[in-house]
Amino acid sequence: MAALMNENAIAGKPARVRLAGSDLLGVAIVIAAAIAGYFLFPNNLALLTRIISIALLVLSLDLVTGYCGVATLGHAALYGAGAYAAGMAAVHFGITDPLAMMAVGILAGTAAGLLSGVIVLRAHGLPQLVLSIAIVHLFHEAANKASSWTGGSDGLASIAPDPLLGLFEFDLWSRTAYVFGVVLLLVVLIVLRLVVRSPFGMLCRGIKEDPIRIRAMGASVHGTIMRMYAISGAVAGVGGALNAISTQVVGLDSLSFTLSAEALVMLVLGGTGSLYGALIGTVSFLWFEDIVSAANPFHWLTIVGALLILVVLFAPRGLYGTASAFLERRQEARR
Amino acid sequence: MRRIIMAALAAVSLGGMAHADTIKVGVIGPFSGPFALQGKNFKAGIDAYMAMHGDTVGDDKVEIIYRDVPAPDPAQSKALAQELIIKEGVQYLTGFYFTPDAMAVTPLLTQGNVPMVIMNAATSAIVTKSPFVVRTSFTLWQTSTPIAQVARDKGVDKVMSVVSDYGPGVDAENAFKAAFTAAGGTVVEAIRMPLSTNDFSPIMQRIRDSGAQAVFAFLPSGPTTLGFVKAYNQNGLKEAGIQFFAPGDLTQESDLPALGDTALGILTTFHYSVAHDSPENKAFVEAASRAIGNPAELSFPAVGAFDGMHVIYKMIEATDGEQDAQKAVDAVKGLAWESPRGPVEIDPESRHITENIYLREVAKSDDGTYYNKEIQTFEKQGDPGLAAAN
Amino acid sequence: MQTVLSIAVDALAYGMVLFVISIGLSVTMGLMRVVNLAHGAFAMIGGYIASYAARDLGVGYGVAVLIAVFGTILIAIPIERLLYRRIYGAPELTQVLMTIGITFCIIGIANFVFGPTLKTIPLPPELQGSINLGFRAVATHRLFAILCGLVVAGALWYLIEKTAFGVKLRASVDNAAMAAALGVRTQIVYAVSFAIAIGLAAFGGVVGAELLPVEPYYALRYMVTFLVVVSIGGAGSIPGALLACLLLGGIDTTGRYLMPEFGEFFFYLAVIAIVCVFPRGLAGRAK
Amino acid sequence: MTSILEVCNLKKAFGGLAVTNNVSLSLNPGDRVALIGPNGAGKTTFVNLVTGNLRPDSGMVRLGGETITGLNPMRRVRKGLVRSFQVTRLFQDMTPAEHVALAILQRDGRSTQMLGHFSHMPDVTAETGELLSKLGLHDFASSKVSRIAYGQQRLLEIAIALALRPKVLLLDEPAAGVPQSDTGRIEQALAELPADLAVLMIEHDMDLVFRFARRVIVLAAGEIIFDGSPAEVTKDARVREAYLGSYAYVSSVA
Repeated sequence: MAALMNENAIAGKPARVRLAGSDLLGVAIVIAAAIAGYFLFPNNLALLTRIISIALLVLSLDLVTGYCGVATLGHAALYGAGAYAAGMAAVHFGITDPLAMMAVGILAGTAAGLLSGVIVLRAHGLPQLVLSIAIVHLFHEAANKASSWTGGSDGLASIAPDPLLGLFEFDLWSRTAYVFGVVLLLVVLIVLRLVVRSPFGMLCRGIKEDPIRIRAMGASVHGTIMRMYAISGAVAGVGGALNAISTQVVGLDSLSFTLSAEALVMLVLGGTGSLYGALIGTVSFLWFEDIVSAANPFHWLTIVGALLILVVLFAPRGLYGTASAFLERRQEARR
Repeated sequence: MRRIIMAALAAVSLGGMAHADTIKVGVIGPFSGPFALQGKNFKAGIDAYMAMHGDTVGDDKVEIIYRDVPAPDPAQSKALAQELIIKEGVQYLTGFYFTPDAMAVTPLLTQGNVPMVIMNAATSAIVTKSPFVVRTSFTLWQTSTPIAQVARDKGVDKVMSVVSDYGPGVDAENAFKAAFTAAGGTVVEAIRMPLSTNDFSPIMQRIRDSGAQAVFAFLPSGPTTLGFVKAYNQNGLKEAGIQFFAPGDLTQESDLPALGDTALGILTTFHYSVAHDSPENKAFVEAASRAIGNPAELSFPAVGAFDGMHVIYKMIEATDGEQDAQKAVDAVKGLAWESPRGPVEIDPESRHITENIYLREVAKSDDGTYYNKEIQTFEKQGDPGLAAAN
Repeated sequence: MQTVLSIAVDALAYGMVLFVISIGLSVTMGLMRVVNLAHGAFAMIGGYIASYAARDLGVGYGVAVLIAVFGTILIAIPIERLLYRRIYGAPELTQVLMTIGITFCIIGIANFVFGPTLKTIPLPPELQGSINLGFRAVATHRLFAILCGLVVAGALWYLIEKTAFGVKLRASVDNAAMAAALGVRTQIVYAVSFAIAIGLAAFGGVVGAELLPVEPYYALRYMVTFLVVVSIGGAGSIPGALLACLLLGGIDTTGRYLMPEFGEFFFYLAVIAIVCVFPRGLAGRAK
Repeated sequence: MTSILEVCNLKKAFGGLAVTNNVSLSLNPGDRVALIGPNGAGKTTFVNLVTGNLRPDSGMVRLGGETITGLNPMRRVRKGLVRSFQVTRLFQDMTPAEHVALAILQRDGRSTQMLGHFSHMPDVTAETGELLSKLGLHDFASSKVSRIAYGQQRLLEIAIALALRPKVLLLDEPAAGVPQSDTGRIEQALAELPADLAVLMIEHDMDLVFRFARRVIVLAAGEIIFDGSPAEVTKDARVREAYLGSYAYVSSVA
């Protein structure tokens, strides 16, 4: 991908073509990676599905943190809302069609996003972080208290989704769940690419850099971020619902501060403010974690810590951010 | 689709037969993170069993594969279980410290043709989720019920119950309440504290104000327990003669050195004390201490793991190394043996372990270490929790 | 009335323990502008060293505290030189990533070296037991912690507001380039402030160990609490941190006493309310 | 001609210190007014009061006959009261074309559109290109702002303001910080501002003031002490009194 982008730049094609080209390329690479994943790791599809689910959460976080500059350590509230809503729809209301569960998850995620947004936007910087932490703890505690609905700390079990489209069962190998997840991820990715490149996306990036300038253009900072929070909630809801459908259990961990913090770590690891950065961060973190924790289940945390430190030292803008900045510099040098 | 699955399943089971010489056992537990100590105990129990009974059953070599789920995370647990079944080809799944992690895996068992031996997760309902679940640990109902009788015997009429607000805590509260009320006592107040509570002084003040003669408490082992027991002493409840009853998680052996004198005299009921006096236990403690490195870290999950391995070895024996979950589980229904904790039996109905529950008191030994001294035995206790749920 | 007094005593004690542990973080975050999520890890190292010194070397409590504070600073110096120096002035999220990485490493190492069990720091006989206040008993150690908190608050205030070092520090914080131009060796000022913050973390870890026991996961378990305290107070403000600790201690204690079942709701709703009313913290410096 | 911007008896005090004291002025379409005054005269506060970033203690602001005193800055911008900043406030990672397009889209109420890219909207690209060409920024339209010269960034500030099609434009030291060699281009841009636009410029550079303004208002200690033609300003005794010393060259210019 990088090489191709290079060529385009050297050929001096207009920016428009280059952008659209890299978009198609990005989607193509994700598809290729998904297919490769299916055939290279046919026995790890559950893990890959989980990675997709978390990737959706990280993408969702990127929308508010990377594109709008909102600092949050409570984003799992949106993800968990989607997961619990989809799970409860199945367990308590008999909505077991996966697509219907997905819709419920998206709605709940959006609602949770709006609620979080209203509260989180009341402050900036560190106090904003604290607000987000408070929100995720309140969500967590509410789910713990409402144990007759949520199963409390034992988890919401016995979620039994119907076959997808009435044809494909969710099997032991997670093939259906994986393909379902890949399709969802692609749809979300394409929609988000459109959104972040749209005038609205530009407005958001502007807000991240300088809200005062945006206000001086006559645009509403608050209103814009709230919209982004709603979209972010929907995306997190997709991830949460996918988690509920593929795992068939929803635990309190999906609403936890820990998951929120991990998502932030993955995002920063990949690079904020780009969708591919979010994807690369999630995949590399979870993949690395899986390998080292299987190699040494007892002391892997140290190695993950070392990885994070190395990334800050040698790729301070995240894996994707640093790589693309490096390529940009090389392009300039060649000009 | 279904046909593909059946074909694939057949392939898997054929594969199982063809390579019966190595039998893989997948262990899922918290081996890092805040509960690493419990995972370490799993490993110690497993290592001890294999050190004492060899790593072969008949001609088959047993291989253990560990996977880490640091904190309750059902999605992670399920993904790992799937990977263990499909990729690693394990014939048995075991471990499971947390209930949700076990719950997430139960739907896989039938399809994967894999029995699950739970070494700890203590919510009653898990065994009902799949016919292939066997449990060698305990339930909170099992360990918290007898203490109610103990309290009554000590002449306590009014108790205040204080538990951490999560599944096991709620189970403990319900079990105690049911048994204590049935024995003619009154639970004057029942408090469920958030798990994140650090400062217990206000709770202690509340216990005092409630006019209860005793407190029944359940908290997860570790820092919260230490804080709670210290607060009990420092706020003068002990001096005021308010008695302290709890299930044995509270005086887990690995916490005793930290608890020190403050824990002296606390009465707990539990299925296992490291100080249990029997030749089986002596041999176990010796082997497990060697396995864990620091004997002070040894506590109850190790015995759950040790007996879990016993059950798995019996299953392997019964199936002759072939992958047959039904046959394996059937073989251990009603299995009785002398565990380090005392005589035990797998209840053929519930597939949960029937065991003795002991009343213990924290005591100081001659060499200055603390231990749970067994002072009374409640024999052959089943799990009242299943009945209560129905 | 007795209940109110009793809650007040508990709140004061809890709040002051929080203060002693968190104030170091307020220094790093407010004065050095580093989101140091590894603060708890340094407090934990202090706790481990004190525990080792007191139990295995058999030294007295006071000596153990000193060894812990200076030992932790000694351990932190290479970490500051190699790692923290790279993130002064970096974006906050980068700092978060680095300090979480450091925390993970320290947790892993602590688990490996000391094992996963709880470690206690034996108290001297004078601090054991409890003192009867007439209407109730309070652990002597809690009173000691209150005293420590007041001493730390006073000393820090004096250091920052009244000494030449404090002037240099505040100058470096407000405008590093200007301070450097005026001959302040900002590198050294930063290194010394970092050492002070770490020393305070270690001190807090030891003094607070009765309430927050030392174990490998300590570093992450209480991270949120520290963050909340510091930002409610307004990072970098000592009176703010003190006020925040007392306020949060009061809210938490009252909640736990009056409605323990909903303590968590009560606490976090209060946090949201406070932040909404004081979006820069109780005594926050304008950014 | 009716005035487009009217400020009546505006007052603002910080802790007892009156920073803006009973200021009134009005602007007509096509006005070119320079607001000058010694440091600390209260120019910035005045601008903030007009744009709505500060609330006045009393007084009124009217735009096109409509009272806007209670409106927030955002709404004032939408009604045609636009400002530029003394220090450029631009998005470092975006291109000039994106800045101008965003302003155009915002003006048309299309900035929250979630589909499409501005480069696919012919009307937007056409207008963007036109504006950028007018200000001589066309060659840099697709470079990141962080890579273009400061003088060009100042021009971009003006382009953004113009893209919003203001009725009243407040220019806050449009040439501040620009090297001498580049000021010519900025002056040219100012000269070419739409004829019917009312412009209020805050400026220290008296050369620029005299070339640009047809009317000068002098603010000192929060009060207007002079409002008249550029030719008269340096003759005014109060102005000389307020200025001399700190701006000795004022007399030399005169």
